[in-house]
Amino acid sequence: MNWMFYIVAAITLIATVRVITHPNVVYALLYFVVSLLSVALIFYMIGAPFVAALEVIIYAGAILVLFLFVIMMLNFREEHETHWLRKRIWAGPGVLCAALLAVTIAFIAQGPMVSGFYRTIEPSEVGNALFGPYLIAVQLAALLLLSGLVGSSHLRRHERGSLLRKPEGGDSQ
Amino acid sequence: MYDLLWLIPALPFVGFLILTLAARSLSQRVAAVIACGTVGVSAVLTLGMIAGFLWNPPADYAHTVTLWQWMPLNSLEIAFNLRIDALSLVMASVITVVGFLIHLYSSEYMQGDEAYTRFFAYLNLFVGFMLILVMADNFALLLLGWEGVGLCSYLLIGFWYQKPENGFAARKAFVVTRIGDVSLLVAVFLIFSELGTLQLSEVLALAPDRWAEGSTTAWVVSLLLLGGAVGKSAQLPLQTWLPDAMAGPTPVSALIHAATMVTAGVYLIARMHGIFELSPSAMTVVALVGTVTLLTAGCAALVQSDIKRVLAYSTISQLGYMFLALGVGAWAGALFHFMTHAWFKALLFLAAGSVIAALHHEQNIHRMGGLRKRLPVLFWTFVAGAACLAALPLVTSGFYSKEKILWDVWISPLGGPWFWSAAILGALITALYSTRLIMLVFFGEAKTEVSHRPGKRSSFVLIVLAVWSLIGGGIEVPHNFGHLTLLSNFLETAIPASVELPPGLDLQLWILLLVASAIVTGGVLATVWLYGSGSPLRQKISDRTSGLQRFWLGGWGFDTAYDRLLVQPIVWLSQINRRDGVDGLCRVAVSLGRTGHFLLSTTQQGRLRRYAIGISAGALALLILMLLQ
Amino acid sequence: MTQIPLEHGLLLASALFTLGLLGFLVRRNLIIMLVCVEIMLNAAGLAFVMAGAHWGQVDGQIMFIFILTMAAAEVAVGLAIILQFHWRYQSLDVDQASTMKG
Amino acid sequence: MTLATLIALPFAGGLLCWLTARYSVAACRWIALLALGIGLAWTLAYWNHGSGPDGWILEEKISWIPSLGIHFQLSLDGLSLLLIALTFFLGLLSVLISWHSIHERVGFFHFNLLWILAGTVGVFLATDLFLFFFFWEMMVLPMFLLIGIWGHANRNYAAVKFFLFTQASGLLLLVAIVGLAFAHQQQTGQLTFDYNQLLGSQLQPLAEFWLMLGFFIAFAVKLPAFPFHTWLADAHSEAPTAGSVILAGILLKTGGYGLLRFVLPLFPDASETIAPYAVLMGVIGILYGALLAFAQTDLKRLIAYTSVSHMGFILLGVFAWNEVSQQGTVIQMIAHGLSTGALFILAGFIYERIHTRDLDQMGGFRTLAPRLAAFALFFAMASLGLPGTGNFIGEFLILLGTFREHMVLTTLAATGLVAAAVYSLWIVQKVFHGKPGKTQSLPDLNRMETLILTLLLLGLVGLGLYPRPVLDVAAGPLEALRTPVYVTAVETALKEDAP
Repeated sequence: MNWMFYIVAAITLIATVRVITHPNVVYALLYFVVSLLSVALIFYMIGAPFVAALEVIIYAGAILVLFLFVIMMLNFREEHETHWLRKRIWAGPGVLCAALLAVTIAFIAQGPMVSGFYRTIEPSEVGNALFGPYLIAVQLAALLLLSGLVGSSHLRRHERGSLLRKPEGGDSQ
Repeated sequence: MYDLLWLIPALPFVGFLILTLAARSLSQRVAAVIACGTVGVSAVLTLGMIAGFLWNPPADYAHTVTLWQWMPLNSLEIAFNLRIDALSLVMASVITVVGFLIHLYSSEYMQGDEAYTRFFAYLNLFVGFMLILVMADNFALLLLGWEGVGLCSYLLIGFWYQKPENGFAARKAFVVTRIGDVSLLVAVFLIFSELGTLQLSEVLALAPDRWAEGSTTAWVVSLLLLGGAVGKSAQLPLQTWLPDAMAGPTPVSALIHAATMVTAGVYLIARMHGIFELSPSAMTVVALVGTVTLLTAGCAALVQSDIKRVLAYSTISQLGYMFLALGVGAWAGALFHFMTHAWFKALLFLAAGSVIAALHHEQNIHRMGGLRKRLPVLFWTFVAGAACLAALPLVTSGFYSKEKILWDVWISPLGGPWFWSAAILGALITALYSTRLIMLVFFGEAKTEVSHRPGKRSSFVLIVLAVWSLIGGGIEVPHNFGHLTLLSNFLETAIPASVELPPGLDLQLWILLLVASAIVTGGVLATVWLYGSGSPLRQKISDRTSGLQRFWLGGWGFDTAYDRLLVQPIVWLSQINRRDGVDGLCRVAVSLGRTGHFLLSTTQQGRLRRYAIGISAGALALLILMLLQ
Repeated sequence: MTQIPLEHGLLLASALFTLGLLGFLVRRNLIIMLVCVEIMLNAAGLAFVMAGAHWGQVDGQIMFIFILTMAAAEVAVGLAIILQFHWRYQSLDVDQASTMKG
Repeated sequence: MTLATLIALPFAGGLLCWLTARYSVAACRWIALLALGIGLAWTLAYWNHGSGPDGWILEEKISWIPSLGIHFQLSLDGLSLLLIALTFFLGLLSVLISWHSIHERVGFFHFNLLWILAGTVGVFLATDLFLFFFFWEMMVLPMFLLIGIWGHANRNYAAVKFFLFTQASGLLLLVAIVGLAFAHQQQTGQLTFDYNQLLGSQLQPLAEFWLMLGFFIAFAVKLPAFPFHTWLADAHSEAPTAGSVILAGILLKTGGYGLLRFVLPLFPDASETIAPYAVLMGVIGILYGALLAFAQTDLKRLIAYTSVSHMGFILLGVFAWNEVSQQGTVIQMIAHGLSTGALFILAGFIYERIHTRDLDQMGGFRTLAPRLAAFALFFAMASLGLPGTGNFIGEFLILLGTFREHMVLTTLAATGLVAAAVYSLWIVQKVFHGKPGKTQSLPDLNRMETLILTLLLLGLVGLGLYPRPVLDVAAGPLEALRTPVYVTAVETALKEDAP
């Protein structure tokens, strides 16, 4: 069933190209979602269901949502929701997603996923490794997240301009 | 009794400490009593030791006291050893006795000076160091005294520190003598590395064993020692500091720069006679230095107009006699002249000090005159001193000591007629300038008012010194006059007797004595006539020789030459290098770094995307490199 | 199902990475640039997982998880910076920010 | 744990100072004084302690990083004892002179001061090379801060220059230390930084030479020897008085100590190769420093260059390699610490009074402040090596010992004494003699200042007239350091063989 892989790969690439070429941020983000989902599918195909799930949940879910939140907070004047919901926005990502869906269905319909060389690596295996030999790394990752948290919450405060110098005169525009 | 010898130098130090620490709470009277008292007791102790040596000498005619271990190392033991023998005692007696008299004189002379206590503190310190110098039993201790007296000389020359020129003279004295000190220091190092000891007695004992007569090492050591002596004793070529040293108070000139410190060089060579005897050529160098010095300094003394400078040059000249004597092996002769010179030169300086004080601090002899009647005590004592200096026959101690030197020079295998003629010429010059001094200061018409007469204490000291100068020569009388050799006999235990006297030379001795006496007397009389009669000849001579006079007035141009050849180049060198050339290298490195920084920082444009391009390009380059391998 | 050759997976990963890089270099919108960084990270993760799968090892996935963690932290900080940036320059044009030049 | 306590005392004292200064400045000063006082007393208590069989008075060893063979290893012998005593003594004086002159960030000041001292004591005690390096670096940073925060006008330049020089040389030292440890490992299969074990390593001549050079340059920079001296003048002249005192009095001595303790015993053959050049460097330093000193118009800078001149003697003494010269070196280190420290203190006192270091604005101070002048005269005399002061003993013994090995160079070095006279008297003349210029009021020394200077004076005179206690304490260690280890090993083997 290699052809499925190649189709998904093609979808990924097309979506990614659109991410970097699309002038509108929101469109780009939508294409990015597609790209992520297709990568997740590839993970699934090569016997890594756990990371596939993570890819969907964290990448396509949490992180993308963050991006959208930011875009909302920035609140571009010309980019209102109506603007966002125009057909043209939907077209590209929609087509890609549809292709993706098709491939997924086809893939799952194949039956038992794992054959040949690829062995499915179960989530429990990953978990055991994570909390076994990689324990220290996990803790470090936790620290990293914590520092990310602290850093972002500190950076966000701009009321008093405490972090950076005040823009001087006409530079700000 | 000899174990108490440490008290001799210790007492002046105690005096110094008291005077320094309690300076504010002591009245001038108490300070003077302390200063004179400590030195006086030292003098009494020294004389007692001499008496002891005469009646009840210690074993080997020397006594050593170890006060404490100074630098005890495994390979070298330096102790704080004081040692007396005949030589040390002779020196010490002059230092303490003359020192005491000068202290006494100063207690009156310095009255009214606000730094009275400080003056006596320095003076006591000087006496202490000088005694250490002559009583030291090893080179380290000798250096302690040697440099210590240099310090005191510095302090006392610059005693009136508010005048910059005094400070200059003081520094000049210290630095010039220090050049000699370095020579001495190197001599000490050489002795140590050759002989492995710094103990004076051991050095003298070992040297003849280790060094053959005429060996190069002995020659080098002797010359280095001579270098030290030359610096301290203001001999050519390091004599330039002494005339300037007259900036100090006059008692200081009397004590340090006439009677005692400047004779340290004589002491050093006499003490190290054993080494010098190993190198006859070095001895000849000593004699040559002495001869040239006595002539040049004598000429310079002829034309000076500052009374103290005349005396200073005459001191240099007389020290030249002592060096000449040392150079021909006339050890006792040198020391005899040292003794008589100490008396009469101290006398001359003190009398000159009184003259200066009497005339509103006027030092120029051309503005003096006619003091004979107004200051009779000064006149007679000064004349006594000058007569000794000129070595007037029979009645003065200077005659006997100089005669002894002349005679020794004549008969010594190292001396000879040439040295003798130079010495006799020097004697003539001495007679000329001594007489000139008397004539200008005490005769003729008065040019300055007398404002101040010497007090009782000053007069007492002057009279004592004058009497002693006149009769003191009796301790050593030429053979044909009765052959009295008290000093030589006394010294014989420490240094070899003077030049052996071949029998049957009485006639020669008589002739030489008569020649010398005639020349000296003739010189004196000629000068008296020249200055007393108002003859036009004097003016003529002075007109004809004005260039020479200027040359001599400047001390034969030594000062100028040194200034041009040594001082100015070094000052120039240090000035152009003030900011440190090596640091310049660092500054070059810094400016290179800074230039690089400016060049590189232009690449930092603040554009994020360009940085990203840079990073990508770098990664690409690395990947291509990996592919190519 | 036959295996997908490792090379093909890696090719895909590298193509993704290059695209991300291209976007990062070309676009001036900060948000897009951040997204491009995410693409690159994702590509790296893909490569890890591919390799892990190829050798049947769990480590590839572990690495992916760490990359994910890092990406999350990075996005959090990056977005905060974008907010700050926007507040300061009233724009998302990265070329506006060029005051840190030497 | 006594030796560790010796280091911990200033460490903890410094921290405590920092903390208490917020509440009471006086308490902070007293704490510093107390810590250093206890340290001094503690050190002196070991003066007559007698040394163990291997030459150390006291040894302590705790495993620190066992996998790399690094130990927390401290040892005390006579040489360290003397220098530690000097450290605490000068540290005490530094606290005293800062009593009235430092008012800004007092706590942090004392913190830095005490940490420098702690680092220095560590340097003098450490016998694990890694630990030595640790302390070596630790004394630099607080010094950097001390100059950079409390210094004079040009302090940043001076501080950075000081830091760069010492760091660069420290890097060389580190490389050399690691290289030595590896070389030792190759030979014996055991990775260790233990000084006593490294002593025995027999290296390839070339390797020995390069490793020696690393150590040598590091110590020469600290000393500072001739081409590396340029940081000194800036650092000294810009540092606050206490900083100058510590720098001149103690920090420079770590260079001399390092040469004696590490370079000669660890690399005996290579040191012998370099000895003539080192002596030459010393001689150039003596003369060049004096030449520079004479041209300065900044009082502190002048004194700083005299240090260059005086420290040249150390190089001479160390590399002449015999008992006399090395004993002289020890005395010279102590005497220089006291005399130059005193001169810097004097310069500080003058600066506090007239707020300038420019010699041209001084003159005639003797009339205004006779006691100050008297002390200055004494210390100037000490600086020119007048007999009766410790400096004379130092210089005399060094030259005496060196003369046998290098006659011409020693003679040249001796002429440095003339130069010393020139610049020392120049200070006295310029500052104290002459007529007082503009009607400046110049209060004479107060009691505290007199006490400080009197202590230094007594120290110098004591050292000059009765140096025996110092010589006795230093004799054993110097003997041991001069004897290459294999000689000792052969001797002990012979002794054991003998019935």
